[in-house]
Amino acid sequence: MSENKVKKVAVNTTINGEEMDILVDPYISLLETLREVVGITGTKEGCNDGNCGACTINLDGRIVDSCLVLGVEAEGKNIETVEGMATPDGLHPLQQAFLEEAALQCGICTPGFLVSAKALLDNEPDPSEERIRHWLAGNLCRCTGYDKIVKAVTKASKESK
Amino acid sequence: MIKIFLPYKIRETLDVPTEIEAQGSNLRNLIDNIEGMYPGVKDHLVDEGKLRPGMSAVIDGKTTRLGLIHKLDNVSEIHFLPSIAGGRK
Amino acid sequence: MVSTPENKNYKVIGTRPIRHDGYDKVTGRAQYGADIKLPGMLIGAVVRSPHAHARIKSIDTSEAERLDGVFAVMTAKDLPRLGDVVRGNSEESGSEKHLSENVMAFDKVLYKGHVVAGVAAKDQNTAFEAAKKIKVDYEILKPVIDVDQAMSKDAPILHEDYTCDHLGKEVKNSNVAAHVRHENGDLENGFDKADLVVEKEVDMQTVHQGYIEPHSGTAVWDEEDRVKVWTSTQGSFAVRDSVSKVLDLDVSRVKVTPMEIGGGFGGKIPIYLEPISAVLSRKTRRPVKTMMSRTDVFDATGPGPGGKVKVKIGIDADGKILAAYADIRLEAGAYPEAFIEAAAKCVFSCYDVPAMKIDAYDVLVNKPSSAPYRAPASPQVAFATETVVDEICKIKGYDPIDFRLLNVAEKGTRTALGPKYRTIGLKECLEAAKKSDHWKSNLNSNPKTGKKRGRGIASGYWFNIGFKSSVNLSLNPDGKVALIEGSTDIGGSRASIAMQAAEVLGIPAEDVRPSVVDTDSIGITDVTGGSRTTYATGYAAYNAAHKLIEEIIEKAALKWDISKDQIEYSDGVVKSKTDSELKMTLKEIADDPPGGPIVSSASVDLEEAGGGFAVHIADLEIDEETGKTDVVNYTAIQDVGKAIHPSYVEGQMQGGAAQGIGWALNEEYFMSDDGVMLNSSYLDYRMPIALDLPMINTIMVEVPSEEHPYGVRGVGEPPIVPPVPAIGNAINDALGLRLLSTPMKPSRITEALKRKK
Amino acid sequence: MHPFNYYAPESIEEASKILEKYGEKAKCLAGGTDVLVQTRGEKFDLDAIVDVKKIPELTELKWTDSHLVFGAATPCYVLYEDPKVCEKFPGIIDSAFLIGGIQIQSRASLGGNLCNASPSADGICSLIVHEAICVIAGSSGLREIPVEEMCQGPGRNALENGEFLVSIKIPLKDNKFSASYERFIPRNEMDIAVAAVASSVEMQDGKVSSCRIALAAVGPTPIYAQAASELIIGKEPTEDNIKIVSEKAKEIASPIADMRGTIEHRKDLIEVLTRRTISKALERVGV
Repeated sequence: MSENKVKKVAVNTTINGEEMDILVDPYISLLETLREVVGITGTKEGCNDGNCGACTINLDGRIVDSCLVLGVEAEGKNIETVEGMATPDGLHPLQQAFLEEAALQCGICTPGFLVSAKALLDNEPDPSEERIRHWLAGNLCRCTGYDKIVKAVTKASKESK
Repeated sequence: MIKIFLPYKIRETLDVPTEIEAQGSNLRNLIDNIEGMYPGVKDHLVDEGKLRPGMSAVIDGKTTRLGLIHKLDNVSEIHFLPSIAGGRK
Repeated sequence: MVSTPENKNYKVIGTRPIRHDGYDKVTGRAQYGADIKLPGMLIGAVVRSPHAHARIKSIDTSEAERLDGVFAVMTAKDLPRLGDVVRGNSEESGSEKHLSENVMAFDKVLYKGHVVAGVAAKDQNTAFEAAKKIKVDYEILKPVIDVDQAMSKDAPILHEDYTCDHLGKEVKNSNVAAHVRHENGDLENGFDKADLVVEKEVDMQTVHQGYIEPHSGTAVWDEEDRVKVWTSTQGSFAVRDSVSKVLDLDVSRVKVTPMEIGGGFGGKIPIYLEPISAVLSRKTRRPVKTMMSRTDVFDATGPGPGGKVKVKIGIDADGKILAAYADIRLEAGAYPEAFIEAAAKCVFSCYDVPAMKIDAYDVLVNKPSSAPYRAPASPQVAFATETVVDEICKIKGYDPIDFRLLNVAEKGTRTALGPKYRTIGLKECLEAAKKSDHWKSNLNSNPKTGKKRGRGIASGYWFNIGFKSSVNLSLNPDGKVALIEGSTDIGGSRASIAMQAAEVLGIPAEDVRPSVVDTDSIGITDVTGGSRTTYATGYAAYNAAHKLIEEIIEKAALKWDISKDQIEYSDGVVKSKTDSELKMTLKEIADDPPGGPIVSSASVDLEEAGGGFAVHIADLEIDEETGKTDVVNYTAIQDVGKAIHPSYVEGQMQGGAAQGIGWALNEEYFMSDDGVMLNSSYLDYRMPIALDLPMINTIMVEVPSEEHPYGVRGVGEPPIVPPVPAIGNAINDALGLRLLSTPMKPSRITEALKRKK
Repeated sequence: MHPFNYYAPESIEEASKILEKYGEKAKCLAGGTDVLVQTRGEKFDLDAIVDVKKIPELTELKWTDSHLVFGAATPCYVLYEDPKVCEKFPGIIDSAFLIGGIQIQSRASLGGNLCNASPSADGICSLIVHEAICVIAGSSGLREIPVEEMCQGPGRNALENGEFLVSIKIPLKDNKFSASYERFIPRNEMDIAVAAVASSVEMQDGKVSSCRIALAAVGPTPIYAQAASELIIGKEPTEDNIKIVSEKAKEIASPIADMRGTIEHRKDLIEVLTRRTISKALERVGV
């Protein structure tokens, strides 16, 4: 491909509580790493340039667009994706609220919204509507007009108190 | 008698009035009768024994899905219209 | 909710159960188009034209073919050349030739992003790198990018070989693919007698559906020449038809498995990548998955047509409409069909107009071939009509709701195209708007911010299609029901269809388990589009459930050895009418029924659902210094016929309003003179984000459709129609400015304010 | 995308060596919110990406006697979650809090924003009006330049081959100093500035003793509008005096028309935003 020899890199990382060793091309995104290397496809690609939030994951306690992180940067990090939200005992209150409030239509943006909203409620148990809308500004939804998403986050915040 | 309205371009091409009257037990039959009055109309409406692709018949406000076999009991008016792609291209 | 006299006491319909597919979608388990991974799968990539209009002189693929990790390369030479056959009635139009050329250009590229070649490689990056090495030599031609350019004298012609239809006349070498006309009543007399005539021309920019999931297509072409396709589509049978045509195969050789779909709004009805993956698979005998980037989606898939619409309306001294004229020019994009017949049907749909004339032009331009976008062509024409109506009200001092009520279209009103309306609910919507808290509220036109406020109202229509749907039911041994259907579930239709079967059977919604299956596993089912799914597939489910009850009664008769007419069924229990001892629950009858398992199936081919109307009220706050507009209060009122699952009906109303607000304020294809979309990213396309919208109030009006047992009307499309004019009318209310072009963006507002001063 | 290798050096020296070796074929990675998008968009073909986040100086935030110093790769959230930075430099926070959405702010840095040298960058104007200093490392050691000298043209910065930005120093002022940044976007977040202005003021005896105004998205680089700033120095911050400054700022603006805005609208916005940011900065000073 070029004289520049590019080799895969061994990465040790923790995804949804599971420590793992993976081998990644150094130029692929964490999004592609999750979907193609690790094989979990709950995290979605909508734009691949950080403008839709469908690929939002939690990286060491902070939400990021995983399309704008390299897979190799996962080394030593703790990653949470939508697949890590529910426990064997049941859904996360946000997941339950999204279902009850019909906060999803096509559902492609839902994993990103859930991961974003969880990070908000983890730190701020009772956010205002304005705060929720601001926090979720990096997540695009084309189906709902956001109304029911905001209501579901509010409902989950009230119920997890 | 059933009032029949043909599409603008057929009326223009074949010099048919805006509103005509015809009879028929079903749509096929009716079109044959119109053809008797205005030769050439049938070719615009029927192709290979079916309503021509792109043509629809609205019978008293309802677009027929049966086509030429649609029975015409107690029908007062029929509009032949270019069909509207139902969200397909 | 406005209740209607016919309203029965439903047990399931009108409740809000959790949708059946919801759990998979909140946990990340649901598999969308790009999520599929098959053993040995290769990744495809395509080469796209950088030019909006050019002739392909040659394509050199040799360098790409030599690259490590590349398995196959293709060009249009690998596709059959198809004739110019017009297909089908109603469900589809256009030609096979155009369908095929839009997948991959043979001789000419007609828009930037038009595919000219494809490659399959071991992984995505290798495929991209290989695609870059395919060399295409173009003869660049001048593009036409809007209706004025395309219709001008000496305009470059997109399709030199195409025969256009101008009012029945065959015309060559024109970019107007079709000119149609509808006439009704004595127009000139109407305008002559009018007390006031108002005319406006609006200019709508091309917009995109904006679904978050980019297109993808995965295929396997096996040794038996059978093609299996996995794709995210609004209609697996439509994909089957299109793929079989482009590849010149019998439909039974193509099997399409619909993946979950990440939005469509009409844009996921056409095919793009599926035949390319299939041909690359034929060459490699391995599965091939090809995916689009976001820029590809903007550059090369379904925009909603832009165009110009002129509307002229005359009223008498009492405010009654006497005559109306419309001149509609819409961009078809690279291939014919900009939904001009739909535009004609919708333009005066909200009014009783005794005399009218409509001219509509289907105009070819060097933009991607337009695709349906939620009530295709209705928002474009509503902007013109509703602006004129608002202007009439302003000039004459009429209340905008009263004027609309005075001229309202209702049952028996003759529509623009001629036929009379059956039962519709526009009047009820207008009355609900008038009674709404929003309409009665104070606008607070002098907020503390010093910004200007304005309120606008507009109405809109979509006719809802019917067509074909199939449903199979089987009663499981535990007394629950499996429902098999072919309708893509784009926003809760598994639930709304299952609920109709559950209502008939008198069992909880959760006890009917819906599955959307591939094209080999269910009868033909038309696309999820045209607001038809809950109506038509729901109707099939209703019929199938009734057939299932007949089966249940038949089996019970065999078991009890009594005649069928002595048996009745209700709420999950089959019982003898005379002997209270003879009684079985569904679980009991389903346990080893005599003569085999209890199954049923039904199919329908329906007429239109009777049309849906929406009335929207928008309050805006505008910063005159910057031109920034914020929507501060918004109410969507809609005749929904009967809301099966009210939450998802509200969701459609809110989502449609949000898309319409985006269209009104910021969204557009910002084109360079040489036909390149400059803002082909989410960053610059500027769809509404969560902070851009208020809560969207919904008022569901229920005037049942005459065509459906529960009165269902399509609800997905009407809500995108009123927002553009409602916003425009609100801007006029706030600032006294008539903006006649979308988007009504900040710079347009400040420019217009300066002009006014 | 051209395949590249990944390096994560742990010292300034190590990073310099790698960058020098690859020259134009290498780029630094801080938050990646620009560089990864541009690499994918084939703006450049890289052989190496140098992740600088493991170098301690690149992510530390500290207060010296004279300066606030933060590493070039310090993510935006670190700034706006630091109460002391919020209290002392609300103008910096204005920028940090509106770059992208929350996801972007977890990664994007003002240093990266500066190196990316976009004419519409949200961070650069604020740095200019705070008289920020860039600390740059190269093979010959460290050097410092004023922030307004960093941007040379759209996407072009003042870094020489092998150099990279280590940290940004903001001089501490007395309590009578404050600043404000405001951009105009058609949406309410997640947008690129159509036009933007940062203004800072220092007050003495009821008069403006110093003022800095910087403009974004109205020229090939963010502009330090010195000629406008000077018009109010030594004067009382009256509405009329502010108006004079804002009109001058408008004159200085030389935007182009593109998909994000027209020339006329952008110039008008500069006038509005200059007024608004000066007023906001004054309000923050307590005037």
